[in-house]
Parts: sequence; C-alpha cells; structure tokens
Amino acid sequence: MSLALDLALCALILGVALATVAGSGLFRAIVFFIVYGLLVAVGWVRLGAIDVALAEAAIGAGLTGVLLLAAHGRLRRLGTARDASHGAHLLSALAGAALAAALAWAWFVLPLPERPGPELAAAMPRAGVENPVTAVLLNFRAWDTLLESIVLLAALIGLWMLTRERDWSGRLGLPQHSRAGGVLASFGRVLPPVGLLIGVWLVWAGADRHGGAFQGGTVLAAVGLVAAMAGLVRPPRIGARLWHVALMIGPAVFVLAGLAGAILAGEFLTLPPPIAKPAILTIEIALTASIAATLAFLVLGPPEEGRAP
Amino acid sequence: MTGLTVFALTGAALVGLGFYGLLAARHLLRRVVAFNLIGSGLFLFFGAAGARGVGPDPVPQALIITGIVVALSATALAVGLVVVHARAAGHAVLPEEPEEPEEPKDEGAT
Amino acid sequence: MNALVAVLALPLLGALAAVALPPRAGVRAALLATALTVAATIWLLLAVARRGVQGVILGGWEPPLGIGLAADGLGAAFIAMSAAVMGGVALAARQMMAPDVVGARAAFGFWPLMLLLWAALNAVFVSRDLFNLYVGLELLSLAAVALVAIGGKEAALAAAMRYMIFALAGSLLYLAGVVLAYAAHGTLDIGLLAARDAAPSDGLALALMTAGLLAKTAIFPFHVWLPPAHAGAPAPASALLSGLVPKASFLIILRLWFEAMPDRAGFAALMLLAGLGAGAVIWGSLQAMAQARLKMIVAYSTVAQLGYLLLVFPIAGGDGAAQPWAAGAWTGAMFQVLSHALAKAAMFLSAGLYLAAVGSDRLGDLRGLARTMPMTAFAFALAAVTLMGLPPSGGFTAKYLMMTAAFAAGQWYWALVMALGGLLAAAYLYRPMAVLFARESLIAPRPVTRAAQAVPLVLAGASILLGVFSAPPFEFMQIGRPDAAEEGL
Amino acid sequence: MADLATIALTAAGLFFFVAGTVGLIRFPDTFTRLHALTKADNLGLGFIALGIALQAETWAQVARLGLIWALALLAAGAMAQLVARTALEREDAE
Amino acid sequence: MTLWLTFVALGVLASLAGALWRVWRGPREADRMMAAQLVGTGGVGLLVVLAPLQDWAALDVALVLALLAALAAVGFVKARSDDGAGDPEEAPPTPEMMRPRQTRHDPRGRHG
Repeated sequence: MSLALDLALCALILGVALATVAGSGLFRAIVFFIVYGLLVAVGWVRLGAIDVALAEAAIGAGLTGVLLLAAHGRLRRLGTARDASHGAHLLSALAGAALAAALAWAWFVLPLPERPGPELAAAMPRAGVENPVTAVLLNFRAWDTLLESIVLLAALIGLWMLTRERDWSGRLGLPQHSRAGGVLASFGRVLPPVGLLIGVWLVWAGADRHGGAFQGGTVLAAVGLVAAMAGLVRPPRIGARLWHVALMIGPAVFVLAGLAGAILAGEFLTLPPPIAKPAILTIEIALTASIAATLAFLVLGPPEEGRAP
Repeated sequence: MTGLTVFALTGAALVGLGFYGLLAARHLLRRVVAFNLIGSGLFLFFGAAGARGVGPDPVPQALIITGIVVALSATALAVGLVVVHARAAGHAVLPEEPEEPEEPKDEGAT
Repeated sequence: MNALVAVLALPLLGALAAVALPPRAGVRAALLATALTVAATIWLLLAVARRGVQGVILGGWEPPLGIGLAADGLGAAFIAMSAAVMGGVALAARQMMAPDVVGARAAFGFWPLMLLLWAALNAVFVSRDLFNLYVGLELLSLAAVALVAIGGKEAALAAAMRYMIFALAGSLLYLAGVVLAYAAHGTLDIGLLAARDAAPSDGLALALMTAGLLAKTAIFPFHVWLPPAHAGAPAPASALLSGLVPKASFLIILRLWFEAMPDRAGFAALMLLAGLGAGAVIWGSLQAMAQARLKMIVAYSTVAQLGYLLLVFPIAGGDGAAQPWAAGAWTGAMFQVLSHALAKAAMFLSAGLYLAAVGSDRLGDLRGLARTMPMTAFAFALAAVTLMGLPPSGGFTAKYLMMTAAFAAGQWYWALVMALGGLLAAAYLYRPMAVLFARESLIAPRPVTRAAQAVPLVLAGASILLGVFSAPPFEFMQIGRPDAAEEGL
Repeated sequence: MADLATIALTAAGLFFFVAGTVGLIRFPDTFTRLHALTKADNLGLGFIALGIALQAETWAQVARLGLIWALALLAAGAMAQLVARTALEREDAE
Repeated sequence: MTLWLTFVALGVLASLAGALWRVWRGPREADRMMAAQLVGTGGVGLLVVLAPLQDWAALDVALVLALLAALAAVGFVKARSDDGAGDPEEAPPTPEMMRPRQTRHDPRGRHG
C-alpha cells in the first residue's frame, strides 16, 4: 500500500515533468514546473528527508516559481514570450534517453558502500547541534556552505550587472504599486508577521530538529517579496549601504569565525565543542539575514523603469 | 521493487527528460526550466541512494540542500540574462551559430 | 594560521569589503586584498618549497566526514599563476575599469567579481573533495558569466547566455558523476576514492564528470561558447577568463584521471581525449586565421592552446603513468598551462590598450601602432613567441617536454600535432604582428600611459622567463606528485 | 473513538477535495470553476486537518494544523479575488 | 488506521491528477493558475495526511508550502498586470472589461 503511494506520486511527478518539457506554451510549462516543485517536496517527505523537503518547498515550489512567472511577464511585455518550436528532436531525445538509461543501470549495480556512519556518530556529540543535517552543513562541511553563500552573492552581483546604465540609480525591480486597502495590500499586511514567525522559527529549530538558515532565509525572503509586491515596502536602491552590509554580513561572519577558529583551535573553520552551539547560532543568524536579503533581491531583479519608453 | 527504487528511477528519468529539454528547447526560459528538472532529478536519485542501508545518511541531504541553493542562484542569473538578452535582441532564442561580437566602439573613450 | 587559508580567505574578504564599502573605498579595499593575496601566495610558495605539501583539514574533521584541502606543487603553481595574472589585471583595471571609462555599473561590479573569481580558482586548485569542487566550479562559472555580461552590449549578452547554458549543462554532468561516486563509495575525498575498490558504476561516473568538465574547459567540440564570450568581455575580464578560468576545470580532469581513478582510465578513453585535443589545436588555429578582429584571434587561439593540454593523457595517463617519460609529458602540460595563462593575459591586455588607443580592434585599424605604442607591441610579440612555442619561452619548454615524451612513448602522431599547431600559431599570429609593425599608420591614437603599457609587458616577459629558468618550476611541480620525476630537466 | 472520528472527518475531507476537482474539470467557465474550487478545497483541507488533529500527539501539532488551515484559507481567499480580477481584465487564451 | 490514511493520501493524489488536467487544458492563464492553487492546497492536504503516517515534521513542510503557495499567485497577478508591477484592483473597469463575453458568469455578481 505504501509502495502504491510512492508509485502514484512518482507517476504524477513524471507526468508533470513531461508536461513541462513537452507541452506547448511557455506559461503552461512554467505553471507545471511550479506544481512539479510542490510534488517533489512531498517526495522528499516520503524519502524521510524533511530538511530537503523544506528547502524544496520554499525554493523549488516558491521562489523559482515567482522568478519564472515574473520573467514570463517581462518577456511578454517585450513581445518575446511566444514559445519557439523545439529543434533537433531525435538527437536530443536519444541523448536524454541514454543518460536516463545509464543512471537507471547504475542504480542496479551500485554497491552499498561503507559510509561515514561511525565517524558521524563519533563526531555528533562535538558538533554543537542535534540535527545531523545542520551539523554537516554548518560544521563538518562548513566550507561548502560558506562557498554556497558566496555563490548567492556572486549571482546577485552578476544580476545587477545586467542593469541598463540609465536604470542604475533606480530602486530594485519594477516600481510596485497596489490599490490602497485592496485585497493585495491587505494580504501583504497580514501575511508578513506570520511568515516572519515561521521563518525565524525554522532557523531556530534547525539546530536540533528540522530547518536551518537556508530554509528560514528563504521564507523570510518570500515574506519580504510579498510585502514589496503589495507595495507596502519599497525595495532599496543599489548603493544603499545598509543593505549591502546585509548582503555580506553572513559570509563575512562565517569567514571571520573560521579564521578565529584557525587562530584559537588550529584549523580553519574549527568550532571548539564548548562554544560550538552559540557559534553555529551566530553564524546561522547572520547567514539567514544575508540569504533572505540576497534571495529577495535576486527575485526582484535589477532596477528597471516601470513602463518601457 | 522498493520505494527507493521507484524514486531513483524517477530521478533518472527526470534527468533524461530535462537533458532532452535542455538540448531540444529553443526558447531560453524553457532551457532554464529544463536545467532545473535535471538538477532535481539528480537530487532525487542521490536522495534515494543515500537512504539505502541502515538509517538515512545525512551527508547527501546536506549536499542536496547546498545543491538546491546553488541551482537557484544559477537560475536567477540565467533568468535575468534571458530577459536582458530578449530586451536587447528582440527574441528569446539563441541563433544556431554564435555571432561575432560587434565591435566595442569607443570602449576606452574618456 | 596557514598560507593556504590566507590565499582562500583574503580574496573572499576583499570581495565582501568591495560590496559593503562605498565605491572609492571599495576599489581601494579590493586593491589591498589583491596585494595581500599576492603576498600570501608568495608565502605559500615558500612554504611548499621548504616543507612540501601544505594541507588543511577544515574544521578539524577528517575526511570522509569533513573536507580536506591540500596545496601540492601543482596546486601551488596554479595559485601562483592566478596571483600573477590577477595582480597584472588589477593594475590594468584601475584605469580600464574606472567609473569614468566604463560607467558606475561595471566599475562597481568588476572588483568583487574579480576577487570572487580568484577565491573560486584558489578553492578549486586546492580542494580534495569532489562536491566541494562542484560548489567552487559554480562560483567560478557564475562570476565568469557575470564578467562577460558586464560588457552590456547585445552580443556580449548573447555570448554570456550561451556560456551560461554550457556552464550549467557542464556542472550538472559533473554533479551526476559526483553523485554516482558518493553513492558507490561513501566518500568524496580524492585520496580516499583512489584507495577504495572499483565499483561497476565508476566508468560512468568518470565519463559524466569528464564530459561536464570538458564543456566547461571549452574543449573542441564544446568550444563554441568561448570565442564570443572571451572577445565580448572588457579586456581585463577577458584576460582572466581566457588565461585562468578554463585551467580550473582542466585541473579537475587531471586530478580525476591521474589521482582519483587512475586505474579506471582505459587506453581508448585516453586516446579519445587526446583526439579531441588534436581537433581543438587544428580547428581553433584555422578559425583564428579567419578572424578579422584582434580579440577574436586571441580568443580562438585559446581554443587551440587548450587542446595541447589533452595530448598529455595517452602519453602520461593510465598504464603510461609508471613509464620514465610520464613525468616529462605531465610537467610539459603544466608548463603549457602556466605559460599560456601569462601570455594570453598579456595579449588580451594589449588588445585592451589598442582598443583604448584607437577605439577598435579590427586589424585594419591597428596599422603601425608599434611605432606609437612600442611597449605594447613588444609585449604582444613576446606573448606570441610563447604561444608559437619558440625558444627560449615557457611555451617552448612545454612543447619540448611533451614532444620528447610523445616520441619516447611511441606516439609520434601527437608530436606531429604539436608541431603543426606551432606552425599554425605562427600563421595566425603573423597577421596581427605584420599589421602592428607596419610602417605606415592610419589613425592617430589616443595616448596610453607607460605604466599601463608596462603591465602586459611584465606578464609576457614572465612567460618567456618561465622557459629561461625552467628548472626550478619543474622541480617545484613534482612536489607531492604520485609519480614524481626522479631527475630534473 | 478518536480513530472513527478521524476516518469520518478525513473521508469528508477527501470528498470535498474530489468534489472540488470534479468542479474544476466539469464547470464551463473560469468563474464558476473558481467558485467551486475555493469552497471545496478549503473545506476539504479543513476536514482533513481536523481529522488528523485527533491523531496528534502534542498540542503544538494541533496548533500547527490550525495555522496551516488558516494560512490556506487566507491565501485561497485573497488569491481567488485577485486571480479572478486578472482574468476579468483580459482574455488570454493561449 | 495506517491503511485508511494511505487510502486517503491516494485519494488526494487522484484528485490532484484531476486538477493537473485543468492545468494542461487551460484555456486561460487564470484557469491554469487556479488549478495550480488547488494542487497546492492538495499538496498541503497530502502532507497533513502523511504526518501521522510517517513523521509529524511533515507538518512543517506543509506550513511552508501553505505560506509560499500564495507567493506564486501574487507573482502571477503582478506579472499579469500592465506594467508588471500593478494590482488588478487598481484600474477602474474599462469598457473592454465590461463587454459581455460568452459563457461568463461572475460569481460575485459584480465587476469590481
């Protein structure tokens, strides 16, 4: 019965993915992709990976969807949203099928390796947090996570480089507006406090249960986006120092904590067990702020004038 | 057939489907979507592989979360590029052959 | 504290400071970070030369749980290469990327992107963890794409878009291989992977990772994105993109085939890689001959020069690794990496100076510029000597080592490709040289300061000196190598 | 007893979900579909959440279920209004 | 109980499949978006059912989904407005909007 559930879920996921790739119409593909992210999040719950499910729900089903919808809207206003016919069908299909077949074959021949299980069990008491996923992310493989937070920043600077010269001094994204007292504005007023609570709670709970800086930061970014799109808060301009500091504070605290570890405990990114928990929480809070700001700005896009002349 | 196999094979199929989309699709936004399909298919495969054996292995989960965030960063930059490219070129497909960049007139003008 | 940590943390901190500080202070912070990172690189070189491989176990967590970094001779030499090119580019960019030249947008973005690119390069050069390499590569790719897009024109945006698609596809193929490697072996550490028993899926994993990395290295036939991207970026960015960025993904291919999975490297696969390399040498050179713009010639030359690197695989890889000639071939390829980086950066910076002087890089508009800008023309000529592989340049040492090894291995055909490549390089570089050194000049150039002209000259000179004094770098690159050469040059 | 109630409530929830979907498929135009949909799936989620709440082990879980339903109600209500307005403004059959 | 809840989960999945048919058919963008909203609510329902079956932490995922489902819809409404940043309630009804269309029925019996 439980297998039937997995089979049905995977059939839906595959069907939705097929509709995304094969269906005509750009908008349809985007809506299917949003649905796809949602179903995959359920799939992660089935696989017992709650932390991944949280990330997928927030990012895959949430932010990526808005990003694509907004891009579709922009392309439509530029008159370039018309779907283009696919080219080189057969070759591409063969390549895709070969890749899928190769991976499927690999699944059946994969040996069950010895995993870092014993090392993990021995290290967990010194990790400072109870949630093993958070321990891996912020302690055992902290260098990955640090670089990843920098990847986000690099993407944002890259996105800003796409600004037209004359828009450079403008506010990020399009100038948002809404009807005062309308549904959108009231929605933008009600949702943020709730979202704020959930986001902060996800960061807090990430240490010992499920969640973490990335999931929490994404939720906070979503809250900011709703407030911005409802016209309640105005996005900043590029060059607003406080916001630039917010963008880099997480990685900066992370690097400096790592250097402190190198000086105090011998190796870069070392968190001495007695202070590991407060250190991780400090890094997580700073990271959350940076992630939330960076993600929100990534979705808002580079500064743009409202109506193209 | 176990649940894990179902998810692993789904992941493999998604990678193939996404790869087809990345190669065959011409509208650039579709290519970005296809890129995301490949990524998440790969992660599903990885997640299933990590859930084998006794107790789930947290390392793949952490790597997948990192991968999801990296994919989002790349998607955001790619989507931005699609839009500005469409604004400059008037279409959202790439020509089959890369054209030569136009002469950067007066790049060094003061 | 450790020199290795310093070369990773300093560019990162510099980039973060450049984001947080107001524009002028940001540039100053970036220049300071550049100077400090160059100093840290020298510190690292000394440490490696004196005490051997410099390792860091990040956070004190040993692999397989944690991530290990190690700067062996090869990694340290690559870090030194990026420090040399970055230092030169930073000096050149003070003028070329000033706000009154390129506008506030590009002037803001260039510095943090340059430093992030540097941090990513150094991170890739020393990482011993396959997934960490993936994150490093993504940082590298995003920063590189952004540096192409900084140009802002339609063609630059199209080039950035194409680059992005190749980079994304390449990353995912690489990641697929990484997933298979972890799923089969439970570790991502290169050293531990080499020690584990072979799994049936290893061949597929290696093939996927290599295919992805080849696309990122712009190896023929995955090279179509490179010339427009490198030619479309501003000159200082082109110097970084062409001189340094492809070397990172190449180094990972090398580590995979020589260190992580050396026994899975079949001879047919090695020959296929070299075949692609030979194709790149010939096709890239022919395309370079057909170009009318200096930057496009230089960019296609990168396609050709990267091809040489793959010729090393059948000569020194697989069963050949144990042979006496392997060390020579392997080190020759590394000389090619280093001398190409220096020469190519010098060429793009020279091209940038010509653009600044006459507002165009069409060959026809560059006539006789050697008379008004002799230093720049001389720098271009020196760099050309290296690319052609003429003595006493670093390019000569590279090709000499690789050709003698090819003959020793009985693979004379690869030596033939190298010789042909040298001739073709002479042919495609003759045209710009003939134009530059022509007697008459058409356009009165805007003046370019001597300080600006000195930067490419120093870089090109370094690429020659690498050949003149080739014994110390040869020995340096043997440090920490599994099959190190018994004797020097 | 709690189990029986859970079964009854979740069955009711499932019924509303299916009804909403049938409405979504069968009703002739955008606005009637919207009408059917918001009512049905809000009720469906409500009944299911109520049914599951009876199985909950802690009050925190019950509170979370309540919050989920409240959020879904809020979002569905607001969005139905806005999407309907957007649909009113333009004919955009692709 | 486990069996029953699995059955309910399967039922919710089946109803999701029905909603997906509407995403495919459209014909309007609003139809697709609304159907996607239903899939969103269904996904939340599915996670709620999975909570006692598998892991109560599934509720956290459901909470995040419920919170962010609205974001996509706001994004749609915004992207669909004239300048990409507006609000459908802002503009007074234009004559074009008032024009009767075939098979249209406004459930609220008014136009704004």
